[in-house]
Amino acid sequence: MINTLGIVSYDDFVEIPGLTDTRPVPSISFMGRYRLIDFVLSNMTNSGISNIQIYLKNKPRSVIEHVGTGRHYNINSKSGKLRILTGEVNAQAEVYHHDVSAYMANMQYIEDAHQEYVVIAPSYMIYKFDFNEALLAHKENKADVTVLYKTVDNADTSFARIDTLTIDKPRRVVAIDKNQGKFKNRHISLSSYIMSKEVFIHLVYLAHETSSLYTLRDILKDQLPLMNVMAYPVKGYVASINTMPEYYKVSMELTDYEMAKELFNPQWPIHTRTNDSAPTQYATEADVSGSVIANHCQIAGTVKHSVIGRDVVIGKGAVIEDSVILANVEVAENAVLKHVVVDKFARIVHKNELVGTPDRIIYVKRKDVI
Amino acid sequence: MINTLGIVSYDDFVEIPGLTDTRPVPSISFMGRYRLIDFVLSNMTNSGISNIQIYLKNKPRSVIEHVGTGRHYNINSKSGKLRILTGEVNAQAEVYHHDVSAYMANMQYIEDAHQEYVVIAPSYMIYKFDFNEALLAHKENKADVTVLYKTVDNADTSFARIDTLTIDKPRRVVAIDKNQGKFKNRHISLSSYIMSKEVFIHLVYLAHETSSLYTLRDILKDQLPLMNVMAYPVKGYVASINTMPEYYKVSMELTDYEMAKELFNPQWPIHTRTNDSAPTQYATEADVSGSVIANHCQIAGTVKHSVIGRDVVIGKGAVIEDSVILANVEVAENAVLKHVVVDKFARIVHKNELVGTPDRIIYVKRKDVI
Amino acid sequence: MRQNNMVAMILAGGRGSRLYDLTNKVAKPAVYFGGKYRIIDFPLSNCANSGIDVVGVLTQYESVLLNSYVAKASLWGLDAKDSGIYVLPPREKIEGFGLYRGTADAITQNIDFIDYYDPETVLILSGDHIYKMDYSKMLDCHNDNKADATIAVLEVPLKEASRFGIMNTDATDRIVEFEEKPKQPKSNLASMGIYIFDWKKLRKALLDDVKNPDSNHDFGKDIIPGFLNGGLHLQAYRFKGYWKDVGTIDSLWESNMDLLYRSEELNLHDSAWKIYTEDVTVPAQFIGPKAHVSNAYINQGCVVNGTVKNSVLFTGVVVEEGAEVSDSVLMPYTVVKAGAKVQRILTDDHITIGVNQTVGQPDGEILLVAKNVKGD
Amino acid sequence: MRQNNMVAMILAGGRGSRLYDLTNKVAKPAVYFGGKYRIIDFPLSNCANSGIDVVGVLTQYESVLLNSYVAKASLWGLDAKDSGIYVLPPREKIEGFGLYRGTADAITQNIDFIDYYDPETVLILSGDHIYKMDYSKMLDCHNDNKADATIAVLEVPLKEASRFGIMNTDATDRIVEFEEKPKQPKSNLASMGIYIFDWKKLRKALLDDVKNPDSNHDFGKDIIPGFLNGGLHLQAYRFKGYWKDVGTIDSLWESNMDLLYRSEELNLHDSAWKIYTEDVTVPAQFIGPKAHVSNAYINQGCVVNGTVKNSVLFTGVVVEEGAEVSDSVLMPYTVVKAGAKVQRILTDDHITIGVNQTVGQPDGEILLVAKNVKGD
Repeated sequence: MINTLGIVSYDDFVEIPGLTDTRPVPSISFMGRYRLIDFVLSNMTNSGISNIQIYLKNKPRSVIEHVGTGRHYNINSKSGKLRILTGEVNAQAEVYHHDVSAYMANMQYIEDAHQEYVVIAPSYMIYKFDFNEALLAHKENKADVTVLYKTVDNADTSFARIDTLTIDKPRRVVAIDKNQGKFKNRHISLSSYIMSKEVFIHLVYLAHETSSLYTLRDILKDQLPLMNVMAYPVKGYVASINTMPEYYKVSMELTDYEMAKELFNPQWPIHTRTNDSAPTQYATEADVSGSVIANHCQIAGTVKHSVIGRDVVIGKGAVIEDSVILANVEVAENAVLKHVVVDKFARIVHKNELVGTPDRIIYVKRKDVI
Repeated sequence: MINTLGIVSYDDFVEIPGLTDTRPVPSISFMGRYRLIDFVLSNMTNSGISNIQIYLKNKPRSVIEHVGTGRHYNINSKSGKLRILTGEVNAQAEVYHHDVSAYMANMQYIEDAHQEYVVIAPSYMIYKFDFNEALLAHKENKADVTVLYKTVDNADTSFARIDTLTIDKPRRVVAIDKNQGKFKNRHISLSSYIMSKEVFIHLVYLAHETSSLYTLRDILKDQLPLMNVMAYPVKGYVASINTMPEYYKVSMELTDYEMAKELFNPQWPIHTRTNDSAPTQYATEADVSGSVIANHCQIAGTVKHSVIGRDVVIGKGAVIEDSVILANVEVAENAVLKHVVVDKFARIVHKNELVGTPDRIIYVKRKDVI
Repeated sequence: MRQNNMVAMILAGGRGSRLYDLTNKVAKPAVYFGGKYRIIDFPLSNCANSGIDVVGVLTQYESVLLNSYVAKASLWGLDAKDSGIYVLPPREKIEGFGLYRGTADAITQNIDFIDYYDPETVLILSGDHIYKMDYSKMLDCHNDNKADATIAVLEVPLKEASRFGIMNTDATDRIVEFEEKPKQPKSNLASMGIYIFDWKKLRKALLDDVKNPDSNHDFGKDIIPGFLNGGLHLQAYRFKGYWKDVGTIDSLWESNMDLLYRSEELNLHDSAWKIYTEDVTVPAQFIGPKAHVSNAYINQGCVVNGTVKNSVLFTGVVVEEGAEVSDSVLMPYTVVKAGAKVQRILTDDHITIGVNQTVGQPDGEILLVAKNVKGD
Repeated sequence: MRQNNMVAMILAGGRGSRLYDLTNKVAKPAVYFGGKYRIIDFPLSNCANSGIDVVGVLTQYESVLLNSYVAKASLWGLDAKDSGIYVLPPREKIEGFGLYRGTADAITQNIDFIDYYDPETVLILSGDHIYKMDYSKMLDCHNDNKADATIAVLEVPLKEASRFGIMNTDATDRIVEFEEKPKQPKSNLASMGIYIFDWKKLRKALLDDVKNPDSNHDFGKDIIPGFLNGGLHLQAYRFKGYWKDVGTIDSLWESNMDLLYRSEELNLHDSAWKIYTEDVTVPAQFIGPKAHVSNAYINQGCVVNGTVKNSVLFTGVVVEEGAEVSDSVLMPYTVVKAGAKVQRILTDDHITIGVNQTVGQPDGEILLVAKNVKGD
């Protein structure tokens, strides 16, 4: 698959109030030690893609530092390339900042890539997949565009506002619509596309000429009757992290090792940047179960059915249940947290109880002291 | 000097029409194989500074790729850190984007640095200097701020609009003014400052509170009567690349090896990113003298008193004199270029003669085909 | 431009035969420690954190894994342009081939390597000690005293001093006498085997030593006494903090347990002095619904659904439902199957303890488990 | 996840004694070539560009410089997480210590290393050939033919074929016979010493070979004939392009000159297949006001103020005013002082030709200058 350029697309579609206030979507912490972008990048490099472009709207610092030169994703820094590209910086209205305007602003780097094919995938879709599989099908089908999808039976409660596909035989995409949560069974689009670089550039120009608000998805929807757009099914675990409820729900369900095994397969490693953190220390008083715990924590309290990020300190007598705690958080002795998402560097030191409900998750902001 | 944080300051002050259209100031090509930022970064890392922040307004791509993780500047990626930081991204008026607003937006990363001192230096000032020297003097003088300067006798023709210092005995700075080119002899400020992190943060907050248009230089000027601001002289070659005439003139004068030796001292290496370029090939017909030539060129024409960037192809019979050619330029057979600055990837293929004068340099834009 | 003009040389040739099966396949410095580290991570991380850029690692015995491991200089950030970790096994030269005959000989055979970097001082380290130390402070001490050599020393209980090389010093901590394992120790300052030498002086001493047929070519036995006899200035540098030579199964087990019981001394959670190591591509640890975990040190990649107490679990250890692990050190990818009970054991990596097996005793020597234990 | 399931092993143990003084201090693969490169940059860059991630370098003779050089894996981008360049000198094992007894024995002694990566195929390379080759295409050929081993071959003039190992093939380029330096060559397909082996098959052959007291433990003499005799499928892979073994001063000089006279064959300016090497921190080249430069290959860091023609100048070479350099290869930091004239010479690095000296002859053998020449 070395003849393919990887594009990590703009995530302007995602809004997770709080989490996305201080960081771009690719940098959102996930399952203790990862950032969302680790999944799409690992899928790409594990598939043999060594030329990758990451498109960002703003706040590039955390992504620059996390992905570095790509060496921890196994990109050869001489024969491969990992590029971080931003859209136009002119002070236009927010609405003009989208994937197509970013591709237009960086068209020279797309044109200069000597690869024949392009894989475009967002960072908020979590799955594991060998793109070679779909590329082979793409060629065999003589498709113009191949869209990855997953058939699910929980579209009424999950994948809100994600595209759904209507698929004709033999797997031709005939319609793309937003999931409104009305039906259980749907073909969920992974917003991940395979096409030749030529078709990609053609679509970008076409979108740009059609309207300055048009995205790649919009032009693709228009082109369905004219192009051979095929769907390709992805097996295994698929999740979309595009709202806070989804972020919370997915985090909770992946504390189940049997489910997580689908995603974390030693044959398909999910690469990430190391923080050189020590192992986690459990005190004599600790009581931990049903949880995913990152390294470098010091735990003296009770943790049940939760995800705990790196370098979290949990005092004696503290109780954390059904919660997601991001890195570098301090939870004082005897504090009680239930159904809470705590952002990085927050400190729960004064208030003793923070109790939400499954439908009303409490979010504690980055660096907050409560 | 490991107890010092390095800050490569915002270059909003520099305007080189053409060169800065498509790239930030730190990325401007210089003397065949360098980018401007190489000089300030090498000064910092050669001085033992291993925690460095680079402030950028926009278009970070070229800087991200050029500086990478800093390993080619000898920064240990585990115990040291190289950070690229951008200012606020809100679509405000351009005038609000300046150094102080960028420092305010990233104050947490400044506060988090555990170093006691700060060196702030811009990328458009070209000099070689061991900051330890000035830090020692700074401590001995019990200075609040130490400003580097160079006493010159060509302030009437060079260093336009750069700050000049009025220095009292014993080297106390009593006034800061813009060089208007009226006088030959002036103490030119290198816009490079040494101070404790505490004083730096104090000045940033003070500037921010004084006016939303205030820069670090502005607040420092205000504080001269109140603080102990000392000047420290820098020996050796000093240049300021803040206008196109300066860029051209400095490039021309550094083709003289005797002058360049002051800047390129093997004991104080100027580090840069390698492009893995091959040596330069001179054809039998080549006639080259008085020039600085980067690697990977193929030269079959005449080159006199010029600076030629990497991967430039110069055809038979072509004549290049008193010119600066940036990387990846093609000059066709028999073309004649005099007093020209040609930006990257331009191709001189149709027009046979481009002849400027020492006072009217012709600039050929990036990717132009002429 | 290097941050300081000192090259570090790590003696990592130890066979470590008292670690038995653990060193059949790897040299002692590559033995695992502390849930995710290898012993040699400690001197290498100390070098990185002390601003040292060039490190030579002198290997001898069965070192393919050790060589491959330390060659990944980026793990310790030592891959910057003018930095590097250089593996230096014995090599064939025009004058022939010889193994390293002693600690000093290992340096002598690599004089050309050190000369290439033309350092003012050379730091000699051992590859098999667990400690955190800022060598730049030791160098300051060396320079402030204008010493020819500086030796790091640790205060040990006087009754144990006869097990060590003991430095007798004057009031300024200048060394006046060195005694190897003295029966009647005059001081409690034990050599830690960490030396800073003026390179010119050491170079001369090594070239003299190599010609001496009676020499053991050893720093402690030959070079240091030679410096003292020659009237050179040897300075003691007092180190305070955790330091351990993990030469036996018992001491390896004990030093791992120190992470639980003496964590204020050997604190690996200090972000200002991190110990760097290879990061394995595994998810965070899964502590299952049936798990009970207390007083434990557990690394990422573990899957625990049984009971773990007073134990250190390395990367990828699995403790199945109903299994019990206590007072044990389980090396990477150890699997304790359902219902198995282990106590006071130390495993080799990739060991499986079978279903419902009981291994280990409540007291006595620590049991090294180097072969799989079949289950029911 | 590796891009392909192949580990490369580079045989870099050559003493290279026909290069005389150039290999006194460095092994032959570390000898300079082409203005800025070392010979071993070619196979290493080929590996990087072919998507190979793991490279073992088998060194033997006086290899501290070579070991240190190839250890900087980042030079070839081979420092990604699961990539690496691993230096593999002979080592002490429980069963004792032995030098590599032949090309095959060098691999046999490192079976454990290769097993660790569990590759499908192993690529065997030589560290002292100059060429650009995409090994992934050779691997495609190997896989398409379901071969047990594939050997890269070059068409040579039939009259020269008796100097090479010659492959006789059938119509599908399957090898039916191998003849080492045949007096009456039946084909002009010369082995380039580049092999792809199915690892399982090679592993077995190596273990058989090591027990054979009559074996030379050599790929060409023992392993390849053994594969043929065993009826295994050996495929020839035809390579077209520049390839040179630079074993003598004359051939080293000549291959450098090929950059001037055969640059369409050995094109180092092709950005799609760069040769990576150590980048020296020096400014761009200064061609002074008195300089005359024509038909030359000059690297950064040179300062030329004299006349240079038909020559290759490596990093940091200085040609002073009035000096003349023709038909010569000047290794790094050679200084040709004012008024000196050199012709048809090849220098060692850091050589100074004194003021007004004349060195070299208009014809005859190329002169190796390995010592400074005093000036007036």
